[in-house]
Amino acid sequence: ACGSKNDNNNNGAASPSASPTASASASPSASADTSGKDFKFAMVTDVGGVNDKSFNQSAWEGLQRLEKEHGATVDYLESKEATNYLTNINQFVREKYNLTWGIGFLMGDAVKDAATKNPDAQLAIIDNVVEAPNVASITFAENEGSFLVGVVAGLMTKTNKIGFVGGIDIPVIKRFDLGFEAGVKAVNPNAEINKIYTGAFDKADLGKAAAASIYNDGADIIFHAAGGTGNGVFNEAKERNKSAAADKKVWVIGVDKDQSLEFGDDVTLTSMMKRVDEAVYSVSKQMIDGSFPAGKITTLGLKDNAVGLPDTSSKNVPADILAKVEEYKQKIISGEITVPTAQ
Amino acid sequence: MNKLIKAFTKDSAVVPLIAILLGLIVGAVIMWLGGYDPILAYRSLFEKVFSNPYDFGETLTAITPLVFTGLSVAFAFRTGLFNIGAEGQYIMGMTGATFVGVNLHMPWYIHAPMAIVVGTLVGGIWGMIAGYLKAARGVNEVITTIMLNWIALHLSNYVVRRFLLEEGKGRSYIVDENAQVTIGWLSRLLDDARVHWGMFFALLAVIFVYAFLFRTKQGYELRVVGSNADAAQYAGINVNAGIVKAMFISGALAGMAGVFQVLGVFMNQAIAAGTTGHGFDGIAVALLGGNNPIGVLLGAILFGTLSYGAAGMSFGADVPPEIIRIVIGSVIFFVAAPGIIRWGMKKFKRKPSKGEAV
Amino acid sequence: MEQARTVVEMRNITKRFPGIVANDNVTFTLGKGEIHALLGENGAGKSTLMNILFGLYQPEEGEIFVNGQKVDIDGPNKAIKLGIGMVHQHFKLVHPFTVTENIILGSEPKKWMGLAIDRKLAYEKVGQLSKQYGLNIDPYAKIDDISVGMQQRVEILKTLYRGADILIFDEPTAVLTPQEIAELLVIMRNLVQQGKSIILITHKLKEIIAIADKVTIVRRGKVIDSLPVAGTNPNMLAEKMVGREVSLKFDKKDAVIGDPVLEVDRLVMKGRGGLHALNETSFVLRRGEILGIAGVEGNGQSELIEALTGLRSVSGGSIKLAGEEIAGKPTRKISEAGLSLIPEDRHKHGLVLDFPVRENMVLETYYQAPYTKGGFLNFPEIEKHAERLVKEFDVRTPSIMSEARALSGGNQQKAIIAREVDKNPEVLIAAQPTRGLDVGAIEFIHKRLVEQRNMGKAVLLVSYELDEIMQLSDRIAVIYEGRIVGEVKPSDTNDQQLGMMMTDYKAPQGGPEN
Amino acid sequence: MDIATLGNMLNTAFVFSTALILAALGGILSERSGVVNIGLEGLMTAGAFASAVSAFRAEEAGYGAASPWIGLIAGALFGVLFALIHAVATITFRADQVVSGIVINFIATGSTLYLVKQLFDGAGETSLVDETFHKWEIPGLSEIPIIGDGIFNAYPTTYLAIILVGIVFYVLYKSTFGLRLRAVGEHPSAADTVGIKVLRMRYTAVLLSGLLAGMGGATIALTTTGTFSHNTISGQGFIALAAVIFGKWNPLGAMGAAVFFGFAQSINNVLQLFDFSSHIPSEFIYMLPYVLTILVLVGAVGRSRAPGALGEPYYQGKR
Ligand SMILES: Nc1ncnc2c1ncn2[C@@H]1O[C@H](COP(=O)(O)OP(=O)(O)OP(=O)(O)O)[C@@H](O)[C@H]1O
Ligand SMILES: Nc1ncnc2c1ncn2[C@@H]1O[C@H](COP(=O)(O)OP(=O)(O)OP(=O)(O)O)[C@@H](O)[C@H]1O
Ligand SMILES: [Mg+2]
Ligand SMILES: [Mg+2]
Repeated sequence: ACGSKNDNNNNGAASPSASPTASASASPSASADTSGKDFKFAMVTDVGGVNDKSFNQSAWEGLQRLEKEHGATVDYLESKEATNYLTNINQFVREKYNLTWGIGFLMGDAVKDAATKNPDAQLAIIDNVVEAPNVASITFAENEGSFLVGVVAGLMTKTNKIGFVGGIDIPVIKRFDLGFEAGVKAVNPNAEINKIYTGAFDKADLGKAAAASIYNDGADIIFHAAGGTGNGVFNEAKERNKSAAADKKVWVIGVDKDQSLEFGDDVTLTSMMKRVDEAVYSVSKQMIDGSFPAGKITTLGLKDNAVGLPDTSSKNVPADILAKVEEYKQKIISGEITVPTAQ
Repeated sequence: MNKLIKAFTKDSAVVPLIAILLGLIVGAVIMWLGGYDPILAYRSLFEKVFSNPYDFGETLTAITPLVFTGLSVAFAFRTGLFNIGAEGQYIMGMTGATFVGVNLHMPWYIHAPMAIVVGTLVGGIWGMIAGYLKAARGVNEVITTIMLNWIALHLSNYVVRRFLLEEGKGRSYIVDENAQVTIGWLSRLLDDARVHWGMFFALLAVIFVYAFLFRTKQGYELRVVGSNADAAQYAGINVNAGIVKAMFISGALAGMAGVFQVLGVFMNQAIAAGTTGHGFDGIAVALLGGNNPIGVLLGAILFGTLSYGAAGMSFGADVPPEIIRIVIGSVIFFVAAPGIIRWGMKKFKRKPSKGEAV
Repeated sequence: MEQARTVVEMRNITKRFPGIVANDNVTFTLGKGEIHALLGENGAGKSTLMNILFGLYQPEEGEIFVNGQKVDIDGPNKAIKLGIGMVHQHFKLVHPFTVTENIILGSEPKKWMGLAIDRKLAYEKVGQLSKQYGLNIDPYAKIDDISVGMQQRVEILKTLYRGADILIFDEPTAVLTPQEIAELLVIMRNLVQQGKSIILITHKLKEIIAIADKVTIVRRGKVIDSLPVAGTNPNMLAEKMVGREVSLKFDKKDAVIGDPVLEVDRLVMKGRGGLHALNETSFVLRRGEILGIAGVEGNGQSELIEALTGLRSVSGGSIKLAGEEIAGKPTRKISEAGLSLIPEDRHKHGLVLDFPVRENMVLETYYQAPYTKGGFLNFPEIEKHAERLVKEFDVRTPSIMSEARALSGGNQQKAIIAREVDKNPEVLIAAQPTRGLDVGAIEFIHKRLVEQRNMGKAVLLVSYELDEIMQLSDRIAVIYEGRIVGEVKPSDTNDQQLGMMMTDYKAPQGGPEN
Repeated sequence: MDIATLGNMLNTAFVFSTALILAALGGILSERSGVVNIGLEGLMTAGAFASAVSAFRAEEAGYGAASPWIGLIAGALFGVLFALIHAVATITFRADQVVSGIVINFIATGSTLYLVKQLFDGAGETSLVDETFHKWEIPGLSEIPIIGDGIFNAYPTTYLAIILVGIVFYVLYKSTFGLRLRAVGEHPSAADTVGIKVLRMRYTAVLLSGLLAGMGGATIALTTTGTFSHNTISGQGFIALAAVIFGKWNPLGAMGAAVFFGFAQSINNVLQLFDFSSHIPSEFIYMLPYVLTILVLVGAVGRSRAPGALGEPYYQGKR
């Protein structure tokens, strides 16, 4: 997707929290188009599949970039059900891929298992922590990014009612939820937040119904962290904006990617981006460069530019509010504000 | 031996074989139309399954739950009930086993059997609810089992979250080692494939269902109820009790699928967003096997092999694995409509004789 | 009677089914205004021949002429166009529909440019037709709610509505009460007078003698003879049909009557619409006798059977079997206490059609030794049992492994009787035991029932057929509106008197039996 | 809960149940003719797929607001195509109807995803359709309290579904076609003997069921998701099947069942907006629609009677 912030992120994500090998990654990807030609990278999706318009797809984009820019061989396998996680990872491990990614929280046990049984293999996982010497764990501080979109929502609501639509009530989603709430309250303590968890990541009809209930209740902005269920939220908002008067306009805050690119900026207020593509790209690149953070946990947050708002936000969010956002961002990075999180 | 040869040259044996062949051909044609290489695709599929011990072992693991859910659906069919609820019974069985596996601590010779028994019972009870509602209130089991699938999903998520959750993992704690049913030596022999005792239980279940249905008095009773409930009543058989009993057994079989998935494969239960599809696949397996226990076993082997090999197909030949669903669907189609094959066979046979006449 | 013109001629018809020649070079002619009976054993090929005439089956060989024209009847539509109508052996009625809906089905009067059915017109037309032919049916009634006799009239009306001139009746009287039969015969005469021609399939020789002009006899797919009815007699017809001598009347020994074994006392059961299906029904059945329950269908016979066998609960009264109270007990307990039932509907209640004969033979005893040992079925014993019954009761089946469905109606019935009699019950209830069977089979079954009685068992015979009741019973109890309204000895009564008692209670001179 | 909330809930219920109503109508027609249709899920999948693809292509080609209508028609036709497989298998070749239905589900999910990947460069989802259906507010009627909000401000597809309920009801119970169709489903040989072409009637009914279920699937793609992917249809077909049985094979009954189910879904959303709901585990709230359905079945409705010949292939005397 958006390449506008490439430089920025490349640096950011490439400086993992406590990595002593930071110097190695400093050599930028400028030339060396074939530096990765002897490398084989692979990823295994969870049941969402590689085109989930969410983190699986984002991860695959990261790998594709690796192929394009460094000539690496890349491949993926989609898991049809949970039993496939391990067998798919093992497929790549047996084919002696240099690095195999498990994409998504759900892959934790499978990555752990494969890593223990194949100490020579190198693996990495997104959104989960696997303690093994040959696994790089990459997690995101979703709560920090969500705090910032919470600030936007808190400042921009006209009805003083804001909604949140979650997929399933699990720790990752809870991080979005709590961060968002904290952000809203920080700027607008009186705002009321209505939350609905739909219990599914793949049911647009439930997302639509949930959004309808929240908008009907008077909210004008909904932040969704619900994967495909969120499509329904967007459709409900679009629908309302088509018929409603200008002063009744409603917004959606997207998730994971810049969703205004897909659903248009007439409904997408902004998005809570989670740069899985960047993470996959840069950590894989570190492998090529010989600085793979094996055995390390890398938490990517605001300071790494791995979460946050896309540039396109300026379209709908006034500059003064964006300034406010920047202000809070710095406060979080500096540690002045601690955003609540969930385990 | 002669009998065996006869059995295989009979119409009833030839038809399924031709059906499988035709199904594969349908898949091949579609791949070919889509610009893929069907030969390479099928080679990759079978290589994936048979070329190394690990994948072979994992294929067995993939087949196991299908045998159970297939038996579950077939058993219900035989007793005149359409159990679309294997899915929910599977989840409930899994939950029962996880609960025992995580929360209790006992020596292995008690713990594992207890986890298996409890999970199986929970699955059975879940099936029994639909049976009871049909027997006592006349509510069609198709509706109730569909609804109970969803209820089971959310209920088990609740149980996992409330009683079994490992903080921050989105899943239950790992079940005690003593409750696990893996087979270490075989697993090592098969390059760490997750093989487990469930496989043998599945074979036992095939024998059990066969013997129960066709050799025991209770099975006889249930078949009478399934085939002609009025006659059953006239013969003094308690039809309502039969329905409840049948749904219990059917649910227990589906429950066992879940039990062994958790005790033999996953070792924990995740908070699930959706159903696994094993229950629905069980319907297909039952139908592939003509609702006959032995047929179900063969159907599960076919189904499991094709599904597991599908990953090899997309790895080796870049063919979208969805194609395998079309292949399986076509095989069932040709098995179910033997008329098409017989019709084709007749045309095929008749041609030469016409030639002679000319 | 005018016998001039031939309306239907079927020439050299051959029809084969897998493994059997159902019609073998059959030639059959029907004259205008004629009632032509078709007679033959079960499975002789009568229905097949008529199904060919009605276009449901296509013959392999042969030609059909209707009104002198060679025709090719490729479906019922064609048959209807040619003026052929058929009242099928098993009624072809849609039960949840009304009488009128069934009649107009396929040629509905329309309104609104064909967009809707003109119901008003339909009901009017049906009412009119019913009146014209004296059928007396309610056009608005649901088939589910009317008697079998009424259903048959609906079938007749269906053919008349379509303007049929040639009417085929396939065993029309098998399911009717004596009154209904008498009425049907009147209707048929009426139809002939209005210019229709009729083919009548029946197993009842009396009816043939009573109404038919000609009779054609079929045996194993072949025509044996075709002759005017005048100058024949039942014995001669039966002989021609079966190919051997048949005794239509057999001599029973006098009954040796023993103790009461079944005592039914003021039994009450609720029926539909607040009425009592059983209204203080009382009678006593003794060892060594056959008690016939005579009555018009729907007067509580089914309910009585259901009560006696524990299939439905009663709301009052008592049933004693050999002194033991059995009212309210489960079916199985009653069966074990020595009560057996030959049910009226053999397909629905008597057999599991998809099961082999072997398994059907132990439908009530499968759980007892020796058929079950330690929870498992003992197939060698079950087979031995089935083989023995099949042999003893002459059940014609290719093997005990054949599905019950594959047996002919008569043989299915024999299988059930074998099973029930072999249980050696104290009381054997036989409900419509010979419905739809040919004389050979009837003879066999009657013999078996009498044999039971001679062995000192008690038999309760529930039948709508007066002949059967009169022939077999030692004593007749008449049931009317759920109540036993009188008891008579067959020797002391006749059809007319019984018929009167069955329709309305008029105290007979005999009174309740001593 | 105020009146506006009730109206909104009703509205959500109708939006949610539109697809269910359409698919259930299809199921009714097929089953009334004696052919079990457990393949509704697959037929909906086929419809959703075709509608998403065609609407997207139409939009690309500049058809604008006509695009969703083109999608709807395409969805209906694609449903017919898959129903044809069911018809040939069950009616001509007398395959077991349940088996064939399951096959339809298999082939529909497999082949549509496969086609999506073929048509969209390996993507697992069709591109987003921008021109989806919009709600139509019926002037005047939408002012009525509760039902104004609830019914008269809905998608055209919802109106279409309600109109089709009326039409199917009329056809089934008032027209010759309906009388004959029901006769065929109750007692095919009775219909045959009065000259009704049993097989032709069944073909018509099954193909119509494809048309309606395909439309049902299309409404989901064209009002709710805007795309088609592997989970666009996930279980709705089975819920529709439940609605057929729940509604006793009657169009009005099935609509009632579908709307009831949609209403239960919207209760479950509204419930989460109340404070007290935080004390109820969310899982119990998710279960609500399904539990309510069972309770209603247990409490109110007795045994439902299926068409007499449902599931039986028809042989007109073997040759
Ligand atoms: N559809 C069919 N398929 C195969 N065999 C058939 C079929 N219909 C009839 N038969 C066989 O054809 C023979 C003649 O049957 P048919 O029904 O004509 O006898 P029937 O004379 O009417 O007997 P009944 O007196 O019992 O009515 C029987 O042996 C029967 O088994
Ligand atoms: N499809 C079929 N295949 C084989 N035999 C058949 C088939 N259909 C009917 N029959 C046989 O045809 C014969 C006549 O059928 P029919 O329906 O007339 O019953 P029936 O023998 O007259 O008995 P009943 O009148 O008592 O029901 C029976 O023997 C029946 O088993
Ligand atoms: Mg006959
Ligand atoms: Mg007969």
